[in-house]
Amino acid sequence: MTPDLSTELAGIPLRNPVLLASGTAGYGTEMLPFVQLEQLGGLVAKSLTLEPRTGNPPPRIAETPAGMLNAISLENVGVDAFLADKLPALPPHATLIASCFGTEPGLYARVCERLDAADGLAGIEINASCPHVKSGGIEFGQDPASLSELIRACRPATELPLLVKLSPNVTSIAEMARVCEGEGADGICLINAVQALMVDPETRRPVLANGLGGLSGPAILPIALRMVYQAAQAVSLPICGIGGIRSAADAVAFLLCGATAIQVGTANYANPSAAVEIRDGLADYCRRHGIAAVSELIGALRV
Amino acid sequence: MTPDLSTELAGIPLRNPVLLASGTAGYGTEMLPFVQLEQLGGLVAKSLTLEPRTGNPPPRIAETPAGMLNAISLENVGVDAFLADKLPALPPHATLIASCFGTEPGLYARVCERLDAADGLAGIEINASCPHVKSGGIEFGQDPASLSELIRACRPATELPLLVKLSPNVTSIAEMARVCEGEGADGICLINAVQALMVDPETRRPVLANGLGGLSGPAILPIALRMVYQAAQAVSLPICGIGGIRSAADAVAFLLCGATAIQVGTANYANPSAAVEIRDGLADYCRRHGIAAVSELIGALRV
Amino acid sequence: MRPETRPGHDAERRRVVGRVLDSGPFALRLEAPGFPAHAPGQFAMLQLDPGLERVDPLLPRPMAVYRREGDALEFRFRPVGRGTRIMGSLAPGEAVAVVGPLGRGFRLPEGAALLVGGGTGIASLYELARDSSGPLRVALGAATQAELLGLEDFRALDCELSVSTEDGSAGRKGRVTDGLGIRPGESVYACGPNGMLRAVAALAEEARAPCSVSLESTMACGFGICLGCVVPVRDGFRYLCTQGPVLDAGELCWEDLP
Amino acid sequence: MRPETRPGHDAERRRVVGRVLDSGPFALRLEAPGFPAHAPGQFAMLQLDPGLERVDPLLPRPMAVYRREGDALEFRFRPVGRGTRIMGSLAPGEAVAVVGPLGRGFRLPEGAALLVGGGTGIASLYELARDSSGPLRVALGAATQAELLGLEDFRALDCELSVSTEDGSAGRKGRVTDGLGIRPGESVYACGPNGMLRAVAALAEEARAPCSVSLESTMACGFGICLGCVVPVRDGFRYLCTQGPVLDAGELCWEDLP
Ligand SMILES: Cc1cc2nc3c(=O)[nH]c(=O)nc-3n(C[C@H](O)[C@H](O)[C@H](O)COP(=O)(O)OP(=O)(O)OC[C@H]3O[C@@H](n4cnc5c(N)ncnc54)[C@H](O)[C@@H]3O)c2cc1C
Ligand SMILES: Cc1cc2nc3c(=O)[nH]c(=O)nc-3n(C[C@H](O)[C@H](O)[C@H](O)COP(=O)(O)OP(=O)(O)OC[C@H]3O[C@@H](n4cnc5c(N)ncnc54)[C@H](O)[C@@H]3O)c2cc1C
Ligand SMILES: Cc1cc2nc3c(=O)[nH]c(=O)nc-3n(C[C@H](O)[C@H](O)[C@H](O)COP(=O)(O)O)c2cc1C
Ligand SMILES: Cc1cc2nc3c(=O)[nH]c(=O)nc-3n(C[C@H](O)[C@H](O)[C@H](O)COP(=O)(O)O)c2cc1C
Ligand code: FES
Ligand code: FES
Repeated sequence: MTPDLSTELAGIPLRNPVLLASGTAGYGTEMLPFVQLEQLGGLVAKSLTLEPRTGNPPPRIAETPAGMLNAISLENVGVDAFLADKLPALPPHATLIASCFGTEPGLYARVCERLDAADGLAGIEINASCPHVKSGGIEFGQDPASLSELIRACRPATELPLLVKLSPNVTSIAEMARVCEGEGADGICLINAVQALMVDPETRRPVLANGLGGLSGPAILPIALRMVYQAAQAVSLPICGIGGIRSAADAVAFLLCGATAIQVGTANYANPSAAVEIRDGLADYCRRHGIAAVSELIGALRV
Repeated sequence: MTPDLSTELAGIPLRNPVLLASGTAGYGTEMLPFVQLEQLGGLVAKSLTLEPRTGNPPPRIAETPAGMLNAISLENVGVDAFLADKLPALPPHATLIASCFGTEPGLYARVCERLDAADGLAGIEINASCPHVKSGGIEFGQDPASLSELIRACRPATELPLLVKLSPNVTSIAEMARVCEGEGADGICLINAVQALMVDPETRRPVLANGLGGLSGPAILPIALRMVYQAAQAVSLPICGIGGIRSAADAVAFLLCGATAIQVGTANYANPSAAVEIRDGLADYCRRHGIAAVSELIGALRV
Repeated sequence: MRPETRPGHDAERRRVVGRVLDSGPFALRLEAPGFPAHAPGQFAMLQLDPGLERVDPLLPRPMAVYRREGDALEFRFRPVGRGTRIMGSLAPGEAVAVVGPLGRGFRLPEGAALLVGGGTGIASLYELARDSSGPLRVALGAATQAELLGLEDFRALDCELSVSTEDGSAGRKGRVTDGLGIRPGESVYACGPNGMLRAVAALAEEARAPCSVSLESTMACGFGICLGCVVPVRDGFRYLCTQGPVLDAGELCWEDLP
Repeated sequence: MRPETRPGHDAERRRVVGRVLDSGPFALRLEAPGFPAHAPGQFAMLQLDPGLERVDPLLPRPMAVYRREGDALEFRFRPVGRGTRIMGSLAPGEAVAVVGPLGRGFRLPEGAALLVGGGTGIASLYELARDSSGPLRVALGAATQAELLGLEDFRALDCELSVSTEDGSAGRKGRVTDGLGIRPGESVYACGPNGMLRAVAALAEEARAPCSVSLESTMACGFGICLGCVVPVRDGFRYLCTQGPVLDAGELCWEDLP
């Protein structure tokens, strides 16, 4: 029996539930030696701003117990260069979601417009949750009113499926999920990195030049899983689960908690073939448990 | 040179900055084979309720990447049995802080009253932040108004130094710290465990019988450090740093971020002598860096 | 309340950093001078990374002391997960922290005894068998021959030994409890999977034989500070690390055990 | 923009799970069939736990390929932290994932060359020395004798070799750059701590000699997907993993390097 791995996220049909997370797979081409993108559910490319953007000075990353801290600060080539150079270089049958970012709602909306006009995109993910960019970013994902405003600006800018990527740095993820539902988002993605800090006792300075950074990797998986579960209880929007996923068992846990797809982030660094291995492991899991379609797992947690 | 390790927390003089965290060192006697309590800064005993309390059915704990999940649910012998049986069994020169918990402010206050009347306590920590108790607990630590109300109920109930232990499951730890300062708390302790979930893909059930639990251990250290830093920027209350501390280097990082003392939690399970080793390591660190008094490190982060 | 006279209850406990003598997929021997005397059925918490440098896995693992000879502490196990896999692949000389001895072990039998060990549960019974003075029967079972931990050692004891494996690779084919009869006057001591213990307890109850079982549960600390290790008994919970791992079969809520 | 002709830039890269042949505190040899051909100065990311079972440490470690012989890949290092300590204590047969070859290596010298290696930086230079065809001088320095990685191998090459250690335990006592003169027509190639590279770059600038330096930075991925590995250059940043690790000394902002 070959299990049916297909699923759907916010109207985007996916070959399987395994996507690559924004900022952890470059613009896709970098992954080609390790992953055939057509074999995955899809790719969410690095977040794009209207203009090219340079990030923070080094050090930008540091290892933490079972995780890592980053403050790249959304360095990217800008939406125009992306559409001109990066998008055409991707395999035609890969499912591609663009991620957009801005320091104010109007800037987000303009990125959405340009992406909307392009060919070859399956959807747009709004990054409302960068934990270490000082202006914008974190405020949108942490404050219900700003989040509303942001979605309201972006929604009319595109007819593509609109996904909102949420911040974990909130008291109630359910509340933020409800805002997305109320404003007409097509789906939500969670979680982005958790705001965090590491200090070097020898230099007595923060390890990252930026000071604060975002914590990602297996360390945060139990937090992400809880938030996906809580969001799934709160809204009927489709959810893409993200946070520390490194194995098919992890992916299954997210599906059971209500995610209709998942994204692999930091694990790509630890093993650039992780996403394909997770996809294969999902098929094995289904076979082993006599599950005909992976979609049967969605929300099937026994409580 | 023997560095001076002494410090002070909310008016409580401490031999050194290393305390044992509530719920991770029992009532103290269990630790005696591994730790001489008089050699530590102090002990925060397991949270006490007015009546004895039984916790959740098993499984109550699970391992996570570089951390653990628990949902003990504040099982304890009750404040009276604590005062009658547990307190007298402790070495007379140990510095002891009691932790109190209740499902409503009035119940907290009554625990505080009984503790206040006892001899041998250096202070009271209010546990406003148990991440997996369904009534009470989490609401106090997550909602500024409830937190106000809670402190307002407890403050008049005792003349002992009153510490408030905060939840990390909030959008703004600075805001919660300010509430504590405004309501006359003598200090704050952070963080308690992060609300989280683990799922067993084989059984398709949550790993813990309770479903949700609290994530602790090295995995959460970078989150805790960030919150201590943010709280220290927001208020001038003394701060006791907690979260994933397992080494002297970790303890130094918390002091640099503004903590005047720290608590060792999950590391006690991994190594019951961890706290003494951390104390010794702090002395070594000071020696190595030519620091005469550990208090010089408090808030000395170079940013 | 449990009687306060259970061996090991008041025993001194300590954290000792031992050195690996040898290690393999089913056994670990440590040189652990200073580890206090223990009673049969007591256990230790093994921290495979005493300096907490690599904190995944973070928690120490509970292991019955299989045998002690001089300063050499021996543990027997099956590689089931990360901890036991690491345990079985340590190089001689590597450091392992041992906290113990922990828990309440077995009371030595006063008369005839039947010991029933299933799978890794066998490890908890060897010293009880060795130190028993009355007439002794031992029934050991496992999935397959390789998992009959310490069979040679039991063979060398003066006891009536029966062996079974589920795949028939050694001894009788079947389960250790198949056809197991309790003789009049025998006390029963068992350690193994909950299903096996349940079956043994039922047999003992039927035969009105006293029955002590050694259980397992997830443990973070092993000595009473985490309150994580509860098992359901008639009047609530027992902390398995301080009130067990050996409990009277009669007091357990078998239906609530996994 | 960097010239697109740098060796290794377009090289095939791959993830290969190799097996440990031998490992010790300063060297690791892997049997890694299928690892694509590489150029001197390229590196690999080593994941010591290919199944990601123990995720502390989580990230792979960047290591220069010291030498390749058939399917055997050799790395040289000093145990400085968790990763390199584990690397030096792997048992033969253990699995290690290798992603590579990565980065842009050295352009082979066209005329006379001076190679300057300090500490673990020596590891990046051996194949460059071996494969150079013009007149070759090599200056190696380290804190102490044991850290003069691969000294025997350099000795076997046809080159003018000078050696120094800071403690005088081998060669001249002092730093590798002490009294180092650049001869007319020499191109300079250096790898080592930033302080050493800075000194070499200053000498090269003074002598107007072309100078390529191989740098280090913290890396999560090694192939361009994390954007973590930037180093400051005159007009912004370079990604060390894809645009380096070998860069022209002249384009670096030395004052912004740690
Ligand atoms: C008092 C006591 C004495 C024990 N003595 C022995 C012994 O002598 N020999 C032996 O082989 N085993 C013994 N065990 C069981 C042993 O502790 C577990 O097998 C071990 O902790 C699993 O660790 P792991 O990292 O290999 O597995 P993990 O990766 O942690 O998990 C693998 C599987 O084992 C289960 N498991 C994990 N931890 C425990 C645990 N503490 N108890 C039961 N199941 C668990 C998990 O649910 C999972 O299914 C004992 C347990 C207790 C409580
Ligand atoms: C392209 C490249 C090639 C390299 N080749 C070699 C080599 O051939 N031989 C060799 O010994 N080393 C080499 N290194 C350095 C090596 O990667 C680090 O020493 C190693 O990652 C440290 O890992 P650790 O776990 O032992 O130390 P950690 O515990 O991670 O850290 C120990 C110390 O090393 C520092 N450190 C950690 N990671 C790095 C890093 N990626 N780069 C620089 N410093 C770091 C930390 O700040 C800390 O001071 C190379 C680095 C790069 C970028
Ligand atoms: C180095 C790095 C860069 C990232 N950049 C982005 C980004 O540009 N846009 C975004 O939405 N998320 C970004 N993220 C967040 C990830 O997409 C993901 O949400 C987060 O890391 C949690 O998942 P993980 O634990 O699997 O990595 C980045 C994460 C890392 C580690
Ligand atoms: C098993 C367990 C039980 C706990 N019980 C309590 C408690 O009773 N009261 C309390 O305030 N905190 C309790 N905590 C939280 C710890 O005191 C501490 O705040 C948290 O674990 C983070 O620190 P750590 O990462 O060092 O463990 C408990 C934590 C654990 C792991
Ligand atoms: S294992 Fe911690 S209390 Fe029993
Ligand atoms: S190391 Fe990831 S981009 Fe260079």
